[in-house]
Amino acid sequence: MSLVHHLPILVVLVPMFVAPLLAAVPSRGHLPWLIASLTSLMTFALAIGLTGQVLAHGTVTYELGGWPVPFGIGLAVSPLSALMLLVITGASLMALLWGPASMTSEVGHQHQSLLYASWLLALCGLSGIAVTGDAFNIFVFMEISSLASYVMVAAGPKRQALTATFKYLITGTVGATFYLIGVGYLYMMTGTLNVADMAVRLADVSSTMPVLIASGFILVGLALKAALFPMHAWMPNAYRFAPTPVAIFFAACSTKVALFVLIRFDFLILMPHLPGHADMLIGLLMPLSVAAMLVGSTVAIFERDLKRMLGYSSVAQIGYIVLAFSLLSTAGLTAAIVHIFNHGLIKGALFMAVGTLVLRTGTSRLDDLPGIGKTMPLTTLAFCLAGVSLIGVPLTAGFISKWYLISAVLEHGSLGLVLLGAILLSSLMAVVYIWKVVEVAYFRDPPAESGGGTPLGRREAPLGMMIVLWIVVGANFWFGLDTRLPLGLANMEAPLLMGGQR
Amino acid sequence: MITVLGLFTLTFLVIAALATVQSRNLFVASMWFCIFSLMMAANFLILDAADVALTEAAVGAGVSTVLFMGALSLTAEHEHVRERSGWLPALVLGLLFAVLFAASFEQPRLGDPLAPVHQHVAPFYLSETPRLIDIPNVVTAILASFRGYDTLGEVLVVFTAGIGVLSVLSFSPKKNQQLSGEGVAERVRGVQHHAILRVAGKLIIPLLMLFALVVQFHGEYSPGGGFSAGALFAAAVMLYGILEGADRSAKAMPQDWMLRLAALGAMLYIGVGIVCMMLGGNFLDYSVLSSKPVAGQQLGILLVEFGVGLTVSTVLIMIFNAIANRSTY
Amino acid sequence: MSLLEWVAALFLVCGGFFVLVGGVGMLRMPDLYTRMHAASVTETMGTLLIMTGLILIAGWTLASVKLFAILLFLLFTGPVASYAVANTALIAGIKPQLAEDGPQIGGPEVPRP
Amino acid sequence: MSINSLGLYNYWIYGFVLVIGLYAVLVKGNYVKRMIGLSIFQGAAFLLYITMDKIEGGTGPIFVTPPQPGDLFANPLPQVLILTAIVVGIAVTALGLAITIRIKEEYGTIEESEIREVDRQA
Repeated sequence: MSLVHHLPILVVLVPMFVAPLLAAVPSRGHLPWLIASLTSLMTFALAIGLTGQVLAHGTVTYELGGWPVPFGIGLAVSPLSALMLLVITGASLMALLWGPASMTSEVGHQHQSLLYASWLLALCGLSGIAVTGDAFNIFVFMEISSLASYVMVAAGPKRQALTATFKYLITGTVGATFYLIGVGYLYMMTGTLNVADMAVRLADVSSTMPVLIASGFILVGLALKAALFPMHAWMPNAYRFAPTPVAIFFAACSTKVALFVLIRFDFLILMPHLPGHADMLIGLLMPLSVAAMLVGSTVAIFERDLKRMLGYSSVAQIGYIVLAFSLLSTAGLTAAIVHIFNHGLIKGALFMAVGTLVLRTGTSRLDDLPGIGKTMPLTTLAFCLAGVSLIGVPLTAGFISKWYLISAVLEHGSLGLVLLGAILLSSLMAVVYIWKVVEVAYFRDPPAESGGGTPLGRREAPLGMMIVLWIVVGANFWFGLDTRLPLGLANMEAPLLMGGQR
Repeated sequence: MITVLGLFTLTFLVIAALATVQSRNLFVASMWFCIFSLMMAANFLILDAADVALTEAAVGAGVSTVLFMGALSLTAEHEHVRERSGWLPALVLGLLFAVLFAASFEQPRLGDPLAPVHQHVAPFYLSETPRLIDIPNVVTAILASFRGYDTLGEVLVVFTAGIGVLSVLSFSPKKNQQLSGEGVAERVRGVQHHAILRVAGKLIIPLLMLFALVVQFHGEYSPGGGFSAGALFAAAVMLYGILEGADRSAKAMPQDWMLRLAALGAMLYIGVGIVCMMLGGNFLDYSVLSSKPVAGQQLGILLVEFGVGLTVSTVLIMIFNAIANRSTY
Repeated sequence: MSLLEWVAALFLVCGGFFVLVGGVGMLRMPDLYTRMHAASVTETMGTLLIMTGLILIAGWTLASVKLFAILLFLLFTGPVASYAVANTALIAGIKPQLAEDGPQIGGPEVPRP
Repeated sequence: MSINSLGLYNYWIYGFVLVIGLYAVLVKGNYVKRMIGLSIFQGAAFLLYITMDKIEGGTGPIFVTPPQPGDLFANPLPQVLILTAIVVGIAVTALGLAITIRIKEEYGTIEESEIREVDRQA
């Protein structure tokens, strides 16, 4: 039993093991951050190793407790899981490396160890969802990550963080319970909880109504978790009022984990055996995703707070992902998977840039930041470059996503043209809201310094922060040129998912 | 006979739920919720789920009622008249109920031995547990071994909630007045003017703790296990806190020690799993813990159940202390 | 049915009767204190008779011991709880309704327990 | 007459309780009330699972005496799942109440409309 054999569980186990230690042992200063970062780094390394395994051998499985599935809980790391793991652990690592100064300035030193323990628990929960192959186990780990998220969002510096958390908690719990009920119906009809086994046994189920209900509950529950329009109300404020590093972490990965689960359920379990499910997906998800793209972008244009603007932009971006997989084609799935990866990079970079501005200026309101491009040129430039990637200009990661999305859409004839129009319109809106920032940042004069430029202290952020920010911005361009990793995994996964469909 | 009982508890369940939602006085609502949970527990018992009934009675009717009461004493007694228009949600929910109602006719009826849930995985547990693990309570066998990973996740959920409550209630812009003023102490010093209540209550506490220990360590043979035992033990401490004042219970069970013990419980669980890995098995494969796989399973189950009980009880105590020791604003 | 079972049944029926009486009393009595008085019938006679009946049915088994323990527990906690309710009500300023207050109609509104 | 004559009644009650709980979550403006509603809603999910475990003529899945072939036992799996879910429920409730308490401290109220009013004035 080599270490390689244990890789799938180790990714979950490492943060899981460190978190209680970190919470219980009182530590001061930057020590909790250091421990969390090292743990996150280790998890990231393990995720890379696991991805290598998956690339070499295909889906990797692991039986917990040595019990054969479906009697015990099995882990199943498909290519998509590996990609999710990379996104999750990478997002956690970059947010942690970026964040110590920001975290300290926003929540203070007190109880940082509790906060970073929650961070590791969230990391553990999200990775746990990515690797598991058991429907109920997903619920358990979803709850770990959700509870840890509530804790971290509630630690935000403003009191609105509390109301935002409460809304998040209610929505998240309703979503998770919907999912639980959905799994209950599936279990009722199949007698098993293992995802792969469910797919096999569902073939013999004749009565469709309970399965239909199951699919409805699971869809709504996960859509709540994924902040799919019109169930996105909790998200912008949760991101706005959370401590910035937390917002970076979640913006880059957490909603996508719910989409990942949704993709798995829809394609592996329901699509092959539930008649009319494909029509339901197309009829329901496609309009919703188009609405998400347009509404999210429109609100983002009029939003005057940068973090909320990015939150609404995420609503639109989730729309892209959902649109891509609701096309129900291999090309669409590839586009969705690639965008899950790329959007993590883009939103991470954007939130980081905004967070850097917030650290130095203490505000994320656009109107308070005129001429910021002159006082903080590097940060603002990073924001603009990440924004370029969001819009989808060639040579950026965003372009790759758009390219695959558009080519997938165009397979669908006249419907495809309509969708193409929506995509282009939404991208244009992205140009508008990014430009809005550029205009304020570069074409307005910074306010006259009132007495030596102290209170706002407008200068560039600490070096460490800048380095991380620029690495992520650089990654946006790197993955715009070298698409082997996300595309390779997507190309492995898409046929697996479509395979269930004959 | 049991049908009548089932009908009664189920119907009363709905009545209790309606009354909970209806009543504007929040204390009354939380009492109704307590009744709701008790009815739920009774119903679980009728449906042959003794373990769940025990846990629901301890957690739903006991602990959560105490938590609701504690929160209410810090917030508000009355709900204001609602301002939202309720007809659209009511319509949607009505439709939802109609759909669920319609679907129920395609679901296997209650107790149908041919239902899929009784076909595939469940018979394996029932027939193989005597051979593989050899403990009488199959629920415990699944909980701690077959699906031990879920239970580990569960322990972490509880642990997260514990550190969450600690951190949420400590992040306070205005440094919280932790029980210093005399007036504050008077308010929370339990029910001191009720001598009989205190004496009687204190007689119950040791019995309750004893029962918790029985439930903990007898959980392999009879209904029970870490979750219910932890909740019962915490209930005993909460009773003490209610009778004698939460400051005393916090003194008896200091928060930082509770936090450490909670972490210890989780670490114990994870540690057992890691030891299994080191001995050459998969994570949480207790069979390798002893030369005989069955003995290894039993040892592993005993240890992880203890970890569960430790974490659940300490976290619940911690949450109670944190909420009950907060003074009104 | 054996004689023992007949006796047990008698106990159970009597116990049920007292519980019923307690319930009717809870509804019919005019104020909190008298209602509690009615409820105590359930608490004492009701539990005592029902538990005895059940013990007779169970015979010399572990279940009987548990039932007996439950009986003791109920007999112990019931009065304490009643006392607590009454005492709290008194402290909260709820006055017993006396004969000279006249009949229930027009009397002070009694908060439900 | 056995418990099976209850038929589908359990499922109906489950649906009704679910709807009641969700109604409180969606419509009530008081935060504690919404938490209570959330607990009721979760309770409905518990009932759904436990309803599945019952088997005609069976007993609880605890072998008081060594099991004989032909003995019927309730399905232990949903029970395990719901044990887990109950504890998730209390964890969420505790955290939600802690947040509610902090909201009360910061805003002086736990009514949604009044909180919105306070935020608007700030």
